[in-house]
Amino acid sequence: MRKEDRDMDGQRKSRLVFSLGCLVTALALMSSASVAQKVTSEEPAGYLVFPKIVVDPSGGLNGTPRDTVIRITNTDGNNPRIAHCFYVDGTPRCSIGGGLDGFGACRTNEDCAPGGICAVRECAVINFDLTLTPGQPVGWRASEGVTTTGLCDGTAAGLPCSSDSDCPGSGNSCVQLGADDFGRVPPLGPGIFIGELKCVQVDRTTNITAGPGTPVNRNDLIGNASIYAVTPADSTVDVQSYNAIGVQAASEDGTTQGDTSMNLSDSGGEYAGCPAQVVVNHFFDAADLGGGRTVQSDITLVPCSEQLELNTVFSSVLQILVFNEFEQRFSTSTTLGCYRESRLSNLDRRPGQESTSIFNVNVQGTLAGQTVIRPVLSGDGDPGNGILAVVEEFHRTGNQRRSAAFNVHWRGSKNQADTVSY
Amino acid sequence: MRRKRSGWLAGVGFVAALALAAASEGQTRSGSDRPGSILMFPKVVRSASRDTIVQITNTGNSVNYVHCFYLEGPQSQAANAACQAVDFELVLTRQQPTQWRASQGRRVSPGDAFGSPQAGYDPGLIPPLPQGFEGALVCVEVNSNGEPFGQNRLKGEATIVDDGTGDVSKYNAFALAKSGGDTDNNLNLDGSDYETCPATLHLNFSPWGSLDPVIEDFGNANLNSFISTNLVLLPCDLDFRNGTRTNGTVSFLVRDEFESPFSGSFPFRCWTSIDLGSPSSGLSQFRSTLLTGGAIGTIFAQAQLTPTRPLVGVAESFHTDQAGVTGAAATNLHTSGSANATVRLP
Amino acid sequence: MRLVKRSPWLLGLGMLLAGVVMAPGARADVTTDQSGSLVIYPKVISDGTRDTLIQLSNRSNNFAFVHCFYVNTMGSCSLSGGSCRRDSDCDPGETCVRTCDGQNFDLVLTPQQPIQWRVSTGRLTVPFAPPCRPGQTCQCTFDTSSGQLVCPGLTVGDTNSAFVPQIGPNFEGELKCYQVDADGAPFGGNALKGTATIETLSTGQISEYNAISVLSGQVNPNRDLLLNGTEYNACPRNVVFVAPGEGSTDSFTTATVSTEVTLASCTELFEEAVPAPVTVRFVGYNELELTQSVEAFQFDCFFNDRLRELPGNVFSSTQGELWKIRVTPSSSNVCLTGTNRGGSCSSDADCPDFQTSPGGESLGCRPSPGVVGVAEQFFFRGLLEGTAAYNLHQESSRTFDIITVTTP
Amino acid sequence: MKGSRRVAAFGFAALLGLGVGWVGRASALSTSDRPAGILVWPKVVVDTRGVFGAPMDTRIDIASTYDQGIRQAHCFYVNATSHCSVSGLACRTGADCGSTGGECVPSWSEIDFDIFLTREQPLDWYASQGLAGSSFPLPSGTCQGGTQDTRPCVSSLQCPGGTCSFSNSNVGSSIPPVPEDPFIGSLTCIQFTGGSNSVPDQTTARNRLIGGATIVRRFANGFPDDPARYSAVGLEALGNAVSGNTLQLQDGSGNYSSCPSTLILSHIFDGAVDPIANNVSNQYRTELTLVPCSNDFLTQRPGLAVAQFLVFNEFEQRFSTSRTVDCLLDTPLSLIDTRNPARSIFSAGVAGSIAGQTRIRGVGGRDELGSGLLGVARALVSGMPGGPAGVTSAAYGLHQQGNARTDVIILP
Repeated sequence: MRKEDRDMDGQRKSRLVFSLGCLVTALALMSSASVAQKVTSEEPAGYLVFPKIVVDPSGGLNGTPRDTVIRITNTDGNNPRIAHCFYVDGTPRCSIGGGLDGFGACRTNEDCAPGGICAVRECAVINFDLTLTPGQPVGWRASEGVTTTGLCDGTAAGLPCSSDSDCPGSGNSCVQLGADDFGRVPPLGPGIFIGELKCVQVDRTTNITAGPGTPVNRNDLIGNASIYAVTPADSTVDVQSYNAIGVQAASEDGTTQGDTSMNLSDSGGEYAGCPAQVVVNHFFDAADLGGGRTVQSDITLVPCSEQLELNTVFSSVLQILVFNEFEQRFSTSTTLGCYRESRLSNLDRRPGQESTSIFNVNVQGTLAGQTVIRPVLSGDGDPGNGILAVVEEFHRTGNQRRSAAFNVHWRGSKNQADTVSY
Repeated sequence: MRRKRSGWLAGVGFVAALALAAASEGQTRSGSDRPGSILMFPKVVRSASRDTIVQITNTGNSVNYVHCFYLEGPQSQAANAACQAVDFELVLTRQQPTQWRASQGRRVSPGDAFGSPQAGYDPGLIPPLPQGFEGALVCVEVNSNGEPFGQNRLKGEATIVDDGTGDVSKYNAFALAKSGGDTDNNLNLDGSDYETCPATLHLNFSPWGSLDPVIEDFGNANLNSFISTNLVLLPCDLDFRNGTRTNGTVSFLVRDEFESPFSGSFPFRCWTSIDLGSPSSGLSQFRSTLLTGGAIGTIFAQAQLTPTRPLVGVAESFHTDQAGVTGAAATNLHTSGSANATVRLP
Repeated sequence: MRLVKRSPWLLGLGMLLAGVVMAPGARADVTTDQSGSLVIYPKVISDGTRDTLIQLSNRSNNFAFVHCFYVNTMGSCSLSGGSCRRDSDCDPGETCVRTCDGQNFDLVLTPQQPIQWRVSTGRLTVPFAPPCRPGQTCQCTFDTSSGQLVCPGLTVGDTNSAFVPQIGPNFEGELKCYQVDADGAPFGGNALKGTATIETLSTGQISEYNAISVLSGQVNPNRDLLLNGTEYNACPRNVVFVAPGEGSTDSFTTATVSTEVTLASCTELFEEAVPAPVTVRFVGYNELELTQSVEAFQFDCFFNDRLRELPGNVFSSTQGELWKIRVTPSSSNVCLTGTNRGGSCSSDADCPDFQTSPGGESLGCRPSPGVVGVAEQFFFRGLLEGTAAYNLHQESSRTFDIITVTTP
Repeated sequence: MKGSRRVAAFGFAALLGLGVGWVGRASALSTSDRPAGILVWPKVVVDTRGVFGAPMDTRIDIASTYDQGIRQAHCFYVNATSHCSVSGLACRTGADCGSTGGECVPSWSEIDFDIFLTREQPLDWYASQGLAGSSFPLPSGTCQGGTQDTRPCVSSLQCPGGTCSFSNSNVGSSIPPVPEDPFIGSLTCIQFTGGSNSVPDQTTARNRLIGGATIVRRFANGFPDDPARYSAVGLEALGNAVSGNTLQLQDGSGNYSSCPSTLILSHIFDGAVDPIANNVSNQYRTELTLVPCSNDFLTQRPGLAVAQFLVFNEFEQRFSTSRTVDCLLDTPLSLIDTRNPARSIFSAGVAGSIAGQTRIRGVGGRDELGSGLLGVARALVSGMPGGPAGVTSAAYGLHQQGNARTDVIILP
């Protein structure tokens, strides 16, 4: 487009833009009049969400072994804190056949036995507790969890162990964590796991037979996750990291909430409300970033509302707007159940049809794009339709495949609560 | 051009009025996950192999004028070393995303081919960065006259690529929203003019030289894997008008999984890049016991950073196997508290 | 270490304890499907042919201090001294003498902690037994110096002492465990539940049953445990079980089926070291409504035998293919102690030299002790036996039983 | 901070004292000890052809403890056998359908029948065989009076001048074989008064049924057969007459005692080596069977509940998970939370110890129906020289706690 054409175009649009600008901005601002606490990827919070945890020690998904290192830290340097955590299994699994790992994990129906459907169907939840001493940072490999009681010293310093024999290398011994033992975490391997981790800051568990502790009005937890793809076969060491999404408790007075049902709302909720929109800046799939580097992005979407331990899966409709560098807009829609991990081009196209997707550079014509995802609100907030997300970029240069993860942006505050109960 | 845009500006004015009215109702604190009026990219590098791809997007439905500054890190370690700044302007139409490679900048070339690297409305002339550049990028929403003008519609990302290995790291720009107040060239980050900066930074990291548990298991390691962390800090106090640069000290408290606390401090300048725990850093509190003088015996640690003047920052970790193959990942730092600062525009 | 980490919130559990176990509509009989303050494992065997795995759990959110008694009912022949279960195991002219000696030990269970041990070896207390890990074998190790098993888990006690003592290969009897406070006095926590698995060493055949739980009310912290429906719930008036006729042929497997019934006395006189004299009546009803009975059957503290060993083999398959058998303790009184121990009586005067319990209860002329028990079926075919144990049903209750203990 | 922990630890001794005197006694719960008005056998399995391993059948016994006369048991078999979507064959999991049999699709159906028990009478039968009317021990009545006095009869027409008395016969009884083989399901029997207007028994003669089941596996010669016996779970009638066809399982005002709030299972973690054999090849695994207390036999809606599991190891650590129980759940513990037993929180490697205690609580449920659960466990030890399958087993009941829930059984 010539510059003159562009100016003319701008002139023709001016009146429309004026009114549209007023309207949209007014709406946006109405929704963005947010409270002090928020959904954040960088401030301590009382409720952490790690949208994407990947475990594939055998490389069944794409040939490269993958694992996720999870870090959680108690930022309160004076008091121990308890976190009650949930792994939610969002692995697509075959209705028929053993899939890629013998336990049904799959990418498409082709990974299943004839007639089998590959879908996220179980959303199984596993819970555990972390007891963090003041200021304690902890971490573990998702595939292995925490099944040991100490850490090696010497040349194996920091590797997990329960006894000296667990420590590789000669002369290394196992130093017991003792009072700093933060608990036992179930492993997600062997086999393939794709899912999320959610951790709630709870009170001291005064009734362990009644189940987990009750949420407390504190914001002391931060976390991040690093997803690895490592194989010496082709000298691959690929690491991507993102910050856990923190949903802050509205009050920080340290009191214990009334029950294990958490209300997420900017209008008097126990926690900050989930955003009205998720805004993602990305390169369009198959874009050439120069130097022979092509890129593709995956987005992972998880619901704000959860009925954990009730095996209840509810679905939300997501409206998606896509903008390119020509000020052109496209839209599509999709649904979200308990978990959705998808290449951008597969949000509107089936596998094999990516080149015709509105997320593909061959359709958009520019490298950079902006995508706005908005959940369609329904119901009374229990459950609500809020969403959280994280995005990964996969860069391919020749036969090298490297990746980076990054947090998305939030916009606005929806006038509907979300509820997390466990 | 500007006359032609007058219709737009009327809308923009109305929008801005609404924005300020809304902001006065209580805007969220600054951060890297919401649009704002000031964008800070603490880490922009261009070396022989590494380059940075910058993405900036106007998330609003009206045109957005942006005044940007490349801030080059000090060429010497002297405490009073200055940071050279180069500025340029962008014009982003409604909802327009844009991107450029730091090494190439971006030209105004309407005839770019469909799908080519510079296809799309050119936001303006963006200078390329020379090889060896290490510094930051700061962008501010302005109006067509170049005056600060808060729409809070800017968001940005930086992608650091290594064209030698193909590796990639990515982080979000730190955004501060306009809260209200005046429109002069002194941008007061005090909660009334613009949002404040964080008072404290939290870093989850692995000490310099610690083993990488995943590489040890999956990769080529044999207890020779190596994790290092590079921390880049940018002061919120930025004086582009007088070129005065901010110096100060960062106090830190490091804890490992055994709750062992280590404390100390280090200086920061107008732009600071530290390989935490490296021999050159002199910060053994960030070093693994695997190395001489190391203090931390665990792989997982956290550092609480409290500067004398507010900072924003980015951490980039490097994970290396015994053959030297390295994977990098960048993350935004966690923050808490608030502190006032000032950005002065020319 | 974990105790230290958890302890700050132990304080909060006190109020909880009451809340957990308080419940309306109290019953006063023993049970095999609820936790109690006294648990009875009526059948524990470690005789070189079979061994027993004991599981004991603390169902509460507090520490549970537990005092246990193994009661070895393996008798010895009056002259030769050889091991015996019945007179016929000894040479002609000899009798099998049972002493029902108690061997006691103490346990500490952390909140909600389940523990297990092998009876023959017991389990060693170690400062730290590493937890099992995925992909590795999860197994106890044998400590050659003590002859005990070392198993992953938290064992509270003196390091390298017996968490549970080893019993060896010459044991047949019962195990009784009751909850105590930190000072060793009986305590009504109703926190204990138990399960026992009897395993045939040669074939690995296992039988599993639930321990009998006796809930407590207002426990008097003395050395008398009164199973009177007030301090502790009372033992059953009758125990009832269904068993195929002895020697009947199972139609599905063609195996010959035999049933072993085990009865343990509810009354135990550990302090006096005197076996409780028990008299019961067996009444069987077959599928044809025909009735057979064994009257006034007597034994000391413990009975464990095949039905065919009952006088007259009255519950054999020739009499009926299926029997429902009711066992009822004698309604008459008996001298618990004294020179007339086991003799019928109408008053303490009929029990010369009778003793008095630590709590002052007369141990002279009292109603005959009640019983609890377990049954085990054996499917015999081709010289091999498959086994299945099961708990007995109960009818009503009786409030006369007493257990005298030796500590504190 | 650590110091403060130590200080706080001492508060515990005082705490024990606090508990004394507050201790209550057992509440009116379901029972596997006492005669009851409703008996539930949670697990009835039949596989006489050995499709899923060694041939297996379930020997069920029921007895009346009433010494005055006949008691009627109205019983319901619930068939919870799943079938492959393509082959139609019975299956336990998708693996049983292979790569061509399709999905393993759950199904539910119910058949009911009556048993008339004479005074104190025990009966037993194999589930695969049932018990035809003529096969009952007392298949006919007895003429009283008339020319045929004391002769067997099934009708007064056979007793000229007298009547045919059924006071000590099983006439009217018939137990069908389970509807398919292989089969898995449950059995529920409710004590009725009998007679011309038979209703759920809330008279003084209520709660007179006891029962049990022996799951028997047959091995080839040279190996011992493997019986595993458990007692049926009973729900005691409370003496409150039933109105309509809905049985209220609720303490106090209900018709029958409540189902427990919580079930407690003691178990050895899956994959743990048997401490007695202490041989690596001898590893434990436990099968858990859960059935909802509530059932709507009228509109053929099976009970539904979400079972929440709290798992404790010997280190006083806790995991938890949940699983839906729709009609019946029969599964190895280590397949409750995952398809991959190696990473299950019920596997010894993950749990970290040999012994475990699992608390199970039913929540959710269908409209009008409750979410109570009943169950039974079966421990298996592998690797024994016990047969081709190399497994021996033992069944046992679950413990329970609390009774604060309401369930219903709606009769046809």
